Amino acid sequence: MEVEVFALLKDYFDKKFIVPARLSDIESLKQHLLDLNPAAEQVLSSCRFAVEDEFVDHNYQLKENDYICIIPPSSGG
Amino acid sequence: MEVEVFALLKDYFDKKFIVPARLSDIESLKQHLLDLNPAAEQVLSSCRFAVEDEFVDHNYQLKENDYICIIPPSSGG
Amino acid sequence: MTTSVSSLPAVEVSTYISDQPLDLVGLLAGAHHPLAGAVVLFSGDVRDNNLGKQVAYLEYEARATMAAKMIAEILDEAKRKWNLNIAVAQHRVGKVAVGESAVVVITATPHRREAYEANRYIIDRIKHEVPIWKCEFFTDGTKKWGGNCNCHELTGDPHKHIYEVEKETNQ
Amino acid sequence: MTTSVSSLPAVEVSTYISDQPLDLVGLLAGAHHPLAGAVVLFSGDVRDNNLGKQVAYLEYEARATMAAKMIAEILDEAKRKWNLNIAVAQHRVGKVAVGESAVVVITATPHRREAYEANRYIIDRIKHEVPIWKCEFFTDGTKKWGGNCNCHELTGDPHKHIYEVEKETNQ
Repeated sequence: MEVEVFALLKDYFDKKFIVPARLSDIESLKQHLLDLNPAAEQVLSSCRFAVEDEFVDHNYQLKENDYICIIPPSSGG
Repeated sequence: MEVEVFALLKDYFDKKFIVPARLSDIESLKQHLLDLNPAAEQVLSSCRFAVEDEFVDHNYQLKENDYICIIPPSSGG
Repeated sequence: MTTSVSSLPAVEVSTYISDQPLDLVGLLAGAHHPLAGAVVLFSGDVRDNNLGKQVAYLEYEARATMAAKMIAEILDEAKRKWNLNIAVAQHRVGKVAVGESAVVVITATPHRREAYEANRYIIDRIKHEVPIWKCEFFTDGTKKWGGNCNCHELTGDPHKHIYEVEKETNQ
Repeated sequence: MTTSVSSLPAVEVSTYISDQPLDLVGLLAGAHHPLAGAVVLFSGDVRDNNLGKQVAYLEYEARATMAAKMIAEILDEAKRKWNLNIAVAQHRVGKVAVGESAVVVITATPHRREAYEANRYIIDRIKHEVPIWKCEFFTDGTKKWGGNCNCHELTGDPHKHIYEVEKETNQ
């Protein structure tokens, strides 16, 4: 499973990185991210998760080749 | 005093014409126009009058060299 | 022909009333302002049909000197009311082909809400108040002068235009 | 990179997301429609200041594939809701200079009220929902990522954007 982060999340994580296949759902992925960088807690709390370009909720079951985007609040325009 | 008419008023009057100096106010001018063409009554009732490019009301006192525009309801855009 | 006894400031008529095709592109290019993050452009285009009949072309007549002064005044009022950085409006006169623009309004301001509101306010007032008249020429050879607005049917008040009522409701 | 398992239709990303200067003039020229009497264009320009500091330039990042699909979906929804003849939107990514347009929305419809309303609906949703992020680079060398919208401060509801409340009030 690969993760890509955007915008200010790049100050906390690499732009793209591999996460362990044992992570079962978005909730456990989120915990994994906080273990990597506890300082990201507040920023992460306002983010949404997307798999294959669709938003998913916190109990989405991760699959082996999922490409996960972590989406901060939009600020386009 | 000269009068200029616009839009559908041109179906009732010449585009521009001279009116007698004896007409004292807009009300008497309006009566003069109805004498010229009684069929214009309904159309004229929705028009406003402007002298020197400023709207005037019905008791405006006409002066010798006034240039009077008769303004039907707007339909620009 | 008319002497200038008007209380309104003197204006360049061609800035507001034009017998040439409106240069939307040029006007838009000139309407970007370093302080204004929101630019709204409205173009009133000639449609190819009205009242179920095919439109061949339109012809607009104006009392140009008066119309120009009134448009200038409307723009000034909108600029003050919404703190606009830019407010531009130009209306075509003469023959206008289907698909061409008959009127353009551009507003620019730091925030978009004001740019939209002011833009709509300006076009509504131009359409309802400024001495400009539309004559539609149909492909069947008939023509029709644009009549009174039918606002009174919608507002229930012969002296109230629809945008005056909308404004009251929105605020 | 991403396989196409999305429920949204496939779209050409470059139609909605562009790393080149937005061609407002070309998009506007293409947005005249014989049935549509009202064309509204919105351009979101980069301002030269924010938070009291001088802006050097902006940089926009997007999850482009996702953003393009979402913009296409928003346009489709607006087209159906307001019966638009034309609905176009394009957002810039990468470095954008002061005065340049970062986003453009064009709507065309027979009557102007719908053109304005739909246009504003589209830009509001793009700004609030589509995965595009602004980073401001100031002349003093600092930078700032665009944060959450502050709608909740205005609406009093953490899940309500300002345009949702305005819509309810107006209707």
